Amino acid sequence: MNEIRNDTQRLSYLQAIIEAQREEMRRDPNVILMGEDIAVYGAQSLFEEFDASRLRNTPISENSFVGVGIGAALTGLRPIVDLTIASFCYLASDQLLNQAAKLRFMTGGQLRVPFVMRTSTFYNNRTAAQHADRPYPLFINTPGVKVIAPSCASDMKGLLKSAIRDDDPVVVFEDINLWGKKEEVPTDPDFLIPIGEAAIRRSGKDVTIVAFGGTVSHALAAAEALAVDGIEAEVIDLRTIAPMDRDAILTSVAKTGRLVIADNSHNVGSVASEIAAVVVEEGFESLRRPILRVTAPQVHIPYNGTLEKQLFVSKDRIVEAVRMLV
Amino acid sequence: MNEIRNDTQRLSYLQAIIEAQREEMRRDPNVILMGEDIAVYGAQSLFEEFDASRLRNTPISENSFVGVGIGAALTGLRPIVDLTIASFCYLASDQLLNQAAKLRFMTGGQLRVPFVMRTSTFYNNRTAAQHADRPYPLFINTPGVKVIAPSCASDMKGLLKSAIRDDDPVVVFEDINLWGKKEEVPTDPDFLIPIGEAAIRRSGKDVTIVAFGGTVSHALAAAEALAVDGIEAEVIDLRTIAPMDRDAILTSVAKTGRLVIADNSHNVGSVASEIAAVVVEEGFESLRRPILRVTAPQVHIPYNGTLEKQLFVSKDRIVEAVRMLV
Amino acid sequence: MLLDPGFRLEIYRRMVRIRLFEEAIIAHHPVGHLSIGQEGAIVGACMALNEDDYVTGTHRSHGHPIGKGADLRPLMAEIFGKRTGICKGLGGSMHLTDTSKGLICESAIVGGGFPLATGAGLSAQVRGSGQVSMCFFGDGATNQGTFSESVNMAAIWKLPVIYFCENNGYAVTTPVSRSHGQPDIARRADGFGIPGVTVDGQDVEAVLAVTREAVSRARAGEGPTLIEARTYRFDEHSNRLAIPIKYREEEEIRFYRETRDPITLYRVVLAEAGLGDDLASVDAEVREAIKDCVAFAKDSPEPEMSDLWDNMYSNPIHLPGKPRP
Amino acid sequence: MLLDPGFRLEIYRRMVRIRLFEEAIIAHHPVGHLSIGQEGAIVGACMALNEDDYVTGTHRSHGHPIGKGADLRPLMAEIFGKRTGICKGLGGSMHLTDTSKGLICESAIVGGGFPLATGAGLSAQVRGSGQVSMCFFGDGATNQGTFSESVNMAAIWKLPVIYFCENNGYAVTTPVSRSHGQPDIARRADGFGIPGVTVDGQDVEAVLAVTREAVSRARAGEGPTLIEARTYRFDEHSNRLAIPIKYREEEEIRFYRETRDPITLYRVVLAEAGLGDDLASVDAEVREAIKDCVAFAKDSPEPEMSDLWDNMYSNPIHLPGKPRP
Ligand SMILES: Cc1ncc(C[n+]2csc(CCOP(=O)(O)OP(=O)(O)O)c2C)c(N)n1
Ligand SMILES: Cc1ncc(C[n+]2csc(CCOP(=O)(O)OP(=O)(O)O)c2C)c(N)n1
Ligand SMILES: [Mg+2]
Ligand SMILES: [Mg+2]
Repeated sequence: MNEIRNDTQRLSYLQAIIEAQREEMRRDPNVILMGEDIAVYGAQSLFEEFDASRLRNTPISENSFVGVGIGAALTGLRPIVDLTIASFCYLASDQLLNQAAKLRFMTGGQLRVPFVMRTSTFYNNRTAAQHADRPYPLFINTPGVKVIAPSCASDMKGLLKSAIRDDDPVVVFEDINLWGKKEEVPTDPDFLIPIGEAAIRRSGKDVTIVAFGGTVSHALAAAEALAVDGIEAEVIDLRTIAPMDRDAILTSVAKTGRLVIADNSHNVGSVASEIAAVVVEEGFESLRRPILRVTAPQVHIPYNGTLEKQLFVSKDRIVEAVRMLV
Repeated sequence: MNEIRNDTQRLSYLQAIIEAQREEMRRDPNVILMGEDIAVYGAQSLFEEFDASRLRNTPISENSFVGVGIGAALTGLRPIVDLTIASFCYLASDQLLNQAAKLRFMTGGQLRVPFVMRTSTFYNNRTAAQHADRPYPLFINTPGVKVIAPSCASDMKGLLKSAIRDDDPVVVFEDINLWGKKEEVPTDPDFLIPIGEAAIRRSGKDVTIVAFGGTVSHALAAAEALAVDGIEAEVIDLRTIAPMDRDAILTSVAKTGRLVIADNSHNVGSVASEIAAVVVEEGFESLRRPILRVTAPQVHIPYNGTLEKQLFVSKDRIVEAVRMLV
Repeated sequence: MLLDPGFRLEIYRRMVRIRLFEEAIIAHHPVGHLSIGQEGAIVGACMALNEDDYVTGTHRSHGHPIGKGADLRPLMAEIFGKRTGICKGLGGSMHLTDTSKGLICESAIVGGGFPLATGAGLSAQVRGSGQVSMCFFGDGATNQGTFSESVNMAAIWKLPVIYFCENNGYAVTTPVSRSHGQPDIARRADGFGIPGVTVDGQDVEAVLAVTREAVSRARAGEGPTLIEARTYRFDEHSNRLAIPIKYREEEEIRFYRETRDPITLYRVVLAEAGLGDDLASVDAEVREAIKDCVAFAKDSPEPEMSDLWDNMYSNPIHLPGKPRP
Repeated sequence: MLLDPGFRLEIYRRMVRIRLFEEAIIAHHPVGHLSIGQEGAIVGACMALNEDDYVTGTHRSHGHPIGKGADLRPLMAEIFGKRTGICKGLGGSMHLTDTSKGLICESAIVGGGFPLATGAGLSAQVRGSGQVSMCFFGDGATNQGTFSESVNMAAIWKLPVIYFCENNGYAVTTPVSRSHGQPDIARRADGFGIPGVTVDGQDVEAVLAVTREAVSRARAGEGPTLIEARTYRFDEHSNRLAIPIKYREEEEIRFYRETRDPITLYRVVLAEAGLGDDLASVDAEVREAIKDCVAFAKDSPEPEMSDLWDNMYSNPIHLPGKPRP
């Protein structure tokens, strides 16, 4: 979805992850990759190119292998830890939030923490509640961690590469519902997308739709459907969840006066809640209508697939929300 | 602060915790207490009355002893686990969020989880960032857990007793800044405060101030100060963070049209953010001014006490926020 | 150990029920992690328990309830995601938890069952109920911190817990030799001051014998035991996960399937004991039961949206997204 | 082991520096968890390291940087919460992390240092730097899941890590006998296939000797070692926590203070080795250094609000609550 540079290559979202890692591992010998069965989760081609010492299959010890990555980051490496499924984040949250997020601060700036944790949300996959979490909010309340949630292959490549080069801990939320989606992705090894900047995916004057990760394509589809009826939605892809690009949101709402937020988190304490709070605090004067959150309801994710898929953000649910506002 | 029943007794907030536990342990032999060095954290008098088998000093293994409590709750006990300091919650969050919160649902209602986890926020205590978390938001995004944060001794007693009798997992946030505060507390062993209901601590027509736990006394002091200038604030003590008493908040804002939220969480993704989101979504028509969040800024808690105490909610910060709205 | 013929046939029956139940899954609704090859370990352990003893299991969850004697219909309906499922279609393949048989959790969070099983042991001890708690887990799970934490707690408090490792040699693609500082899992017990025993998991009666000993220790107040049953998973890690690499030899798989199948091995034992004639009738009976449970599952209704809300809390709570009544 | 007299005096000097540093804390700014009584274990371990070797420590954080040779002024200023502190007054008593001496973390989250130390070992191995990583922790911390998880990972990968337990017998009020399935912490090593050794932590040269052996193994690529040093904390768990119960006997405390003080014991050794005359001058020198660092700390300015924001991220980010420039 980004402007196409000189050369591009058709990659899926998952391939973009692998290519970003490959390029950064080529560029910097201190970049390593760790995780459980990493070959299964896409990295098998990296084993052909790089020394096994930089590709670590870990035992099933989430809190510790995330912490091992952090310790390595404190001492000269730039580790990427693949936590596979986002429901396992709670297990690793102590090392992430009590150590990685705090160590630079607590040492008065003596340390830096160039650490990347990848994790993917496995919803809509009939794996039930212990595998289907979308715990985006888990890492935004504690300061010190950057959190990205790319919505397409080229963004994934550019943002993940920025994350690997960043000197702060970055959590990368992948969305398995996007893994197979292909698009043209720049091949420039220095193609980077800055962390902290949202993208306007579609301009419009009637309503702002903020989305990220897996909800962006639904927001764009909703905008197309609404356009048929003459409603012009502006679609903002947040790209980075923390630190959030509040200016992009506030500027858009200043124009449209209406806001719908599409977030697959559970409703309460969601990223959508934070966005709504920012806008009613700082953009109240421009608000003409309530802010609506399109989220997963406050109920667990069932195994039954028919029910499961009704819980997440869809084009129709966004359209319905917008129609309540205009 | 509650209406005084027949008999009362002067208790500190910490004593109210102990008495609530004592009464419930007397009432039901299945209530047990577990935690690290529990005698140090107030429970020593319980050792005189109850069998050691119901008072378990645990090894330092947060995720597991919380999980042991949950397993015991699934099989006939009603355990209270004291997690002492809230900064350790991340370590135990997997068992809480992936097991306790989900097991009733995932077994189609076969199981119930009468489990209480107590934890206290240790801010303003010069123990630095790894001991000073106020992770209220950690447990609100995942459904299935109830979360309470009492603001005074009698509420603590009544709510903690309700939590112990509840068949769902309940997280109890204590505030060490309140531990020493005394008041008259009902002695009736069936004195209960229902989980999920906020309390209006002061009526007013000009602005609503929502607070909970350690911020309530600051909100009340702010209201007194504002009253001198003729500004009448309505102060709502949330008492329960999840499920939130949204009706109480919306009703008050419908009257006042103005809202300030006092929450010692870090700003981003705070409980205050959730409240603001609910009100701009469901109470927009009554809102006359922006919703302001008075929270801890998005920075870690320093060891230096002079700086630390400026980061939290205070009477002055609430007064200042209200003055921006009226 | 002299076992009653009826008891032996029940052992055999439960193993065959697991095997055919999972073959039916492959045929009719291919989801999940299969226990085929591991039936000896599972049933040997379960047959040492009373009906009201507790069990926690894993993502590989079909064997434990069947081993513990659960009805097949609600289990198969759960696989199909139906409302008549043991978990009303909300839990699914990794979570066949039948509480009527003492199961309290099949954790898809690897290592998640250790504390819960330990807590069930604590509960039995505090209540003086005489129950024991059986904790099933894989070789990979022993690297989770909750293993050491929980075993240690059970050791201090002498809780009636049996930690039963189904060591099938691999965690997804990772062999024990590359994930464990040393490969004898039972040897970890000594660090926590409890007995650790290794047993051939393909020999169901050997498993039964060591488990019975652990159960008696537990009931006698002598505390937990760690049992490592060496077994093998005949199929892939999961029906649903494509494994792009070769991590075990065809030769190895063939060896286990052909020479170390716990059911085949037990058939020989029972035939030698003169029970050969009974085997065919057990097989036929189980085949019928499987047909029946598949038909039941297919014919059952799906759960409804309201079921989600109804199974959230012990009291009615109005939460965001819940349809107003 | 034949140690150079200068080296022996440096061992002695560092122990005395820890002791007097903490006595000054008691006198001038009573916060935190003291290492008094444990100096032999700490200094014996640190003296086996090179300056660029890594160290992680605990809430009981004063001894490790001093043992590793850190300057006292920034340490004492940190205790006082001053801007000249090693962590600019942001970390404080539980977090005296001096990275110039290889320290990367003093974790107030018990058990938090295990993965970090292990990661430092991984880093040294991947970069081929020849460094080792020294992980200090208490007896109580060994019950945290991160202990087993991390030791196991170091064992698999043969990482150059030394897991060094300062076993002072108690975690706050909980004795090892009531928190460990069996009390020999070193015995846990075997479960992970690494050597575990126990040493008298009050005998600084004995500690040095076993640590040197572990360090050579680590540098030679032979992997981690677990060392359990038996020691004792002379003071309360923390200056700031009121302990309402009696959990250890006066008799026991007196025994250790009077007969097992690592500094007193080492003075005897050095005196016997003919170094008696040097001890007094070391003492005097350290006393001066302590006076100096206390004065420095007292005279130093407090940090400012902008320091908080400046130490959050590697790049300037405008976050909620940050004063707009
Ligand atoms: C906490 C956690 N981490 C990782 C996974 C992904 N996962 C599912 S099964 C499995 C392997 C488990 O191995 P083992 O314990 O040996 O059990 P087996 O599958 O061999 O029966 C892994 C890594 C998970 N479900 N939970
Ligand atoms: C994760 C965690 N749990 C609990 C605590 C509270 N706590 C601080 S020190 C301590 C005891 C630690 O004992 P040990 O590891 O033996 O170290 P020692 O204090 O004896 O040096 C405890 C329980 C903590 N800081 N972190
Ligand atoms: Mg396995
Ligand atoms: Mg100790």
